[in-house]
Amino acid sequence: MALGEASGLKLGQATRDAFGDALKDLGSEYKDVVTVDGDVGNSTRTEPFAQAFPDRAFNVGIAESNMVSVAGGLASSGKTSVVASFAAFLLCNAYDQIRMSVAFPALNVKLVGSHAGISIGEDGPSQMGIEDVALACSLPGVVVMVPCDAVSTKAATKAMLDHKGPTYLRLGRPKAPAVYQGGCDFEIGKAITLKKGDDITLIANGLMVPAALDAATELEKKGHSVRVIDMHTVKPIDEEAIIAAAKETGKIVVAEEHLSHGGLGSAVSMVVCENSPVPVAFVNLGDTFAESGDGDGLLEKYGLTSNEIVKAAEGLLS
Amino acid sequence: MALGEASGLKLGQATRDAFGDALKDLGSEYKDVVTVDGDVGNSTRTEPFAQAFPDRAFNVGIAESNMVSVAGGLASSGKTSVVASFAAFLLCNAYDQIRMSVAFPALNVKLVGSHAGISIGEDGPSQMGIEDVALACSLPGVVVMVPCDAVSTKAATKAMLDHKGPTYLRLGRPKAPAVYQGGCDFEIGKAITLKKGDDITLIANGLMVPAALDAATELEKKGHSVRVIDMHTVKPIDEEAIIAAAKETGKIVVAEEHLSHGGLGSAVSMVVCENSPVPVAFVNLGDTFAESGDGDGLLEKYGLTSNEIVKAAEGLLS
Amino acid sequence: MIRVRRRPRSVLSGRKGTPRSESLQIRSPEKSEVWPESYYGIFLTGEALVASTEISQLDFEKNEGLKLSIDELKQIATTLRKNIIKMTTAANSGHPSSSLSAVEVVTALYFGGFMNYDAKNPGWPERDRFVLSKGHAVPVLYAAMAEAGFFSEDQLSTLRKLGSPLEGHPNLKRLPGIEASTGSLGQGLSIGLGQALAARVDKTSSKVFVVIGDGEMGEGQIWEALASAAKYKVGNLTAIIDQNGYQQTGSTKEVLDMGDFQKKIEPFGWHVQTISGNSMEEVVEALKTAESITDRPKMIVSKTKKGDGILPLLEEAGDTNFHGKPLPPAMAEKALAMLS
Amino acid sequence: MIRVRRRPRSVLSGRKGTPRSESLQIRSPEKSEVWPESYYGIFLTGEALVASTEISQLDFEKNEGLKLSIDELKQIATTLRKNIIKMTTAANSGHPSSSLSAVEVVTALYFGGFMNYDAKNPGWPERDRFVLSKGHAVPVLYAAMAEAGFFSEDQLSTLRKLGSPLEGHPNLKRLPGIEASTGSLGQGLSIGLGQALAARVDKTSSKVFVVIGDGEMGEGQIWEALASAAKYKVGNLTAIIDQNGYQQTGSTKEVLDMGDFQKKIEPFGWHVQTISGNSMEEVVEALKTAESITDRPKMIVSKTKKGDGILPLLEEAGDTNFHGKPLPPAMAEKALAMLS
Ligand SMILES: Cc1ncc(C[n+]2csc(CCOP(=O)(O)OP(=O)(O)O)c2C)c(N)n1
Ligand SMILES: Cc1ncc(C[n+]2csc(CCOP(=O)(O)OP(=O)(O)O)c2C)c(N)n1
Ligand SMILES: [Mg+2]
Ligand SMILES: [Mg+2]
Repeated sequence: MALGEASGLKLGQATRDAFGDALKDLGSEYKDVVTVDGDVGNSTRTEPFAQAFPDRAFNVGIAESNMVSVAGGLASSGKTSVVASFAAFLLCNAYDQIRMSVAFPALNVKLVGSHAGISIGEDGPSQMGIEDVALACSLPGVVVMVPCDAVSTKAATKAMLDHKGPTYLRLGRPKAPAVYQGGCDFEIGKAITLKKGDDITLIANGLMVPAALDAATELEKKGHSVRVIDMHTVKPIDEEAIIAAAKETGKIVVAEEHLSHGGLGSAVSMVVCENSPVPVAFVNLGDTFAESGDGDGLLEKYGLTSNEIVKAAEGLLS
Repeated sequence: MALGEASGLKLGQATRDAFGDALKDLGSEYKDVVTVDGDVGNSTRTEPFAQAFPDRAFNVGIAESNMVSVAGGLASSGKTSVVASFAAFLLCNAYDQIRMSVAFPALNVKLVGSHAGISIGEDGPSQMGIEDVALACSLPGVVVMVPCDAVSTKAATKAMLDHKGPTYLRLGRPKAPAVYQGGCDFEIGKAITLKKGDDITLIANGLMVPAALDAATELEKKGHSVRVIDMHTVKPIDEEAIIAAAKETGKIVVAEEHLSHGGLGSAVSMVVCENSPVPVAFVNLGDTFAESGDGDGLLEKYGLTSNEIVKAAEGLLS
Repeated sequence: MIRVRRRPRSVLSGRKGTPRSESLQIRSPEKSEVWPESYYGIFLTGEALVASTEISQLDFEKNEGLKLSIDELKQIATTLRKNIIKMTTAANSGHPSSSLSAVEVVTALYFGGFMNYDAKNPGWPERDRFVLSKGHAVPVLYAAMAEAGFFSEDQLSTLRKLGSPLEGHPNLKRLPGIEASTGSLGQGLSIGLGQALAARVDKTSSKVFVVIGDGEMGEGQIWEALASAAKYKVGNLTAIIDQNGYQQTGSTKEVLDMGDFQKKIEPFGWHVQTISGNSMEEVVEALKTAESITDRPKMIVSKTKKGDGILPLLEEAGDTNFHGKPLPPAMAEKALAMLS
Repeated sequence: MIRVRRRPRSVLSGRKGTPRSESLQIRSPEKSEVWPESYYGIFLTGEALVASTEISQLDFEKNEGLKLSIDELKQIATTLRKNIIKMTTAANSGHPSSSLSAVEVVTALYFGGFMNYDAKNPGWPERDRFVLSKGHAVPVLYAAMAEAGFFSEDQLSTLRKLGSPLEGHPNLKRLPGIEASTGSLGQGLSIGLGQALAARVDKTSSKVFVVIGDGEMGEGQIWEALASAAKYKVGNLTAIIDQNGYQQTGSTKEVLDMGDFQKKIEPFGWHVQTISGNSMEEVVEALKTAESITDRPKMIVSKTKKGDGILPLLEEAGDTNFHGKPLPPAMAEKALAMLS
């Protein structure tokens, strides 16, 4: 069964497509915005912006380090730089440039990483951003956003341009189930409760949000009252929502399309331990690279499914 | 009062110096070892090895990306490559090279990062490795070690060469209090209990180990029974020791000279949440860059002291 | 059916290589919901994957084997081209055009007597190494490896399928004979330099060959490697730039025009030649010249066409870059016909 | 006491710059257990930090101010040299020798009429930018900034002390007038390119100057920036390589010999000049030539001596690189005498 199907969601745009549309649409109003690309604008979807505003779009070729520092230089001169590549190449290949040309001087650079997670499929591990959230969160002062669908991605794109300071926006390649049909009240650092419930809380972001909704549907059939939270911002994390979940439901499952270390699960754990210790279970990629294959097959093989969330929840509920 | 003084420790070698001596000493026995440097061998202390074994030492200049992939190439041809730079330049400036030329192919490359933490002092934030543990732990299959003193660093250096596969060894610049005077039974992934106790556990690594020992001395004066654990390996983490601490002492403080996100604290939290939820408090750099200044002054200003550990512990004990 | 395998000199003279510990595991192709049945047609029709050619088994014992004639090499090149198209169309993803431009270089290296390897003992320590820095072009490498006997030709149809070691980019952990895990552009020359230095430390005569994309030359790490390879005067390292004039988002002229590579690289202390890289004659000649230079690293700027062999079809499709997309089945059939 | 400050043209003609929001906060030097009292001697003896010179306040309103004569520039250079030595010795850490080699270039840029800036309004959007890519040489920049009036000369004694914005490497968040936070080598040229492109987008006439180390040229990112700056033909970008022949672990010849930079960089599409960079005459001449070229980026390969001005003392100490260490107090006293 496809992601989101059990909870009645239809496939919508890929988050990268939603970002691309939103960026282009916002381009005329946000006149300070410029884009800096590294020869993958047709993959990250900065291309529509670049076509609409050619004088404000730069493509430096396959040179991510230079790309990021150029974005920093533009920002230090007052521009809002949107710099996009595959999550893996942006965060991994230009990390020091992000650290020193963006985060340390706290410049107004908007990092955008597409092709996050293993759901990109056939291209395989070299192209998969599976550590990007850990890396982005390790940059002091950088806001880290992982929206789950098209509607929230568009809202996140606007929020990112409105925010003063460096941000990271994580995007996926495949079409994403449409979680927010009637619009999304997206606020940086403010989690969205998608379902109320008292027995257990499922905290997820990105593609694992529809998986969590499916899992909740399943668990509710079995008589459990399940809270589902879209934790679209990993940093700053919504401590209040986590503490409330811990206090009110006493059990938490965290699901993300990311390595175990340094992702959403670790951020939630620290808040829980510091404020209201309760059992937490994790659904993530663990500590491994994936492989080539079709996206759905990979999610299945590496345990990033609603089934795994159900199992983790039942482990806590039993 | 200097670090370790309250618990009667004397200043010993800096961990980078201990590494340098050990590497040179092991060089004749471990004939497959080669070093790859990026123009900072006199800082990381690979220099003595390079002088003793000039044919097995390469200095590629200021080019960390190339440095790491060259080390990967050497390892893919059967060498044990030791590749060293400042932690910040090694992990941040060559992250993608570590990911793809070392971790993904799981090659026998020994990453060594010196000048970790803010205790390096005057050179300031650009030279401080404050995110290196988070980054290293985000590499599937890579062992991450943070020894606290000269004796354990020498043992870690040998353990690293004996281990088949990629490892990261974190080293500091300043002289470190000698925690292990009579030798150290260092085993990768096996924490060392320095002090037994039942009321609370202090888990630390690196320079925060002597700080934790000082804190324990102080807390014991106030009548608390304190366990102190040297968690010299962050990955794989010693789950057993953490679970035992949680179960037996019910409260944990984690101290590290590193950002909050993705460090030892987050690794401990995940284990605690998953296995035995108890309150945990954290002593770390938080989410900020530091600044230039003298090392001791910086540790004080940024709250990396035994006092802060005592405060955190008392928060939990009260 | 061509089956070319060179037994390396050292094996003939009695030395024994150490086999790689992981054994090769290739699963049969799995079906998937994602692709229409038709995409499997090329493999499922029962048509032999590799057009059989007339080159006979070589006499390995005399070790004159791999110096195939130019004509024989050209036949192999055609076989590789066909397999590149078949496997990427079957996978419904991948980079055929990027693979096609490099066919002559890869063919000459593997079958023209320039590389010593043992397909049945890929871990032989004294082998020569081939590093495909532009890892997305790995279909050309898989096609050559199948041809050389590293694995059977049928396995090419598992490209990019779950479980197959023929991943979308080369993975040295899973496929013996792959010398570097690439896919993040820019790293291969440094890896090759490391391997060249290892041969120096070990006092073996191993040589290393690295293929780099012209768009990839934008990566600064390549220039770091150029400088340090010159420092170490690695005479056993040969790099080839596959200058096909395109990168992902357009022509290199539009995206990042690096102009004349020879002029840029010679001052770094390399021996540089510029050739027509889809001419087997010129490729073989250039590799011979490179072989004769042993006091410094060698670069061959190989001017090629992206999608060489099926260009009229790309023109017809209105995209002479055709980056990162497989030929649709009908187009693939036409391409195979064109190559026959 | 020299006080040189140029009021940029636009301010004179009525336009107003936007001041930076963070205000400059400099604490007085704090004592520390770590350094012996003697290290503070130079500042604590009450001796004026800057040897007073005879150049009078310039007539800003006529805006002819900063075209100082070569002799005046040389006097300033001497002042900067002295302050470099004083502040690093007082800090008991830092990179005096790396700073000294770049003195002429920095002096000419800030005081020779090549850069428009307003020390009292450092955030003025249309200012020219100076990026010190080899950030460890920041004492030369602090000395120049003090001289130009960005902050008072006494503050130089706070170098590297807790609380001081005069950090060990430039920090743009804390010290107005700093245009890039550097210290990890290799990034400054790209940052400068971004600033040059911003001027293009904004249609201002801002120019950008970047100083790079010769060891730093090993960083691939510089070569990425060279290629893309040529693509964008940024005629408002000038880079200077401070070719002082040394890097951290030895001479560039030993560590990474990049040979002739002009030969390497011209093929990238830059205008390149090679000069003697410790000759004020040659530096001023080269900057004038660069100023006249506006259709492509410009590089000045500036051959210098690491530690220029106090070389006999470095030779005496047996270390003509003297990388990353301050002069001990006695040696500093000798150096100051030598420069007077
Ligand atoms: C570090 C990195 N950045 C970006 C990409 C995405 N990418 C894959 S292929 C490609 C274009 C490569 O162009 P070129 O090197 O000329 O190879 P060609 O396909 O033309 O043979 C790009 C940008 C990548 N794989 N790695
Ligand atoms: C990315 C990075 N790698 C290493 C260092 C450490 N480091 C500081 S200065 C220096 C030598 C610089 O040499 P050069 O560029 O020639 O400058 P010079 O001191 O000679 O002026 C090195 C290796 C660094 N700061 N940044
Ligand atoms: Mg190309
Ligand atoms: Mg130098």
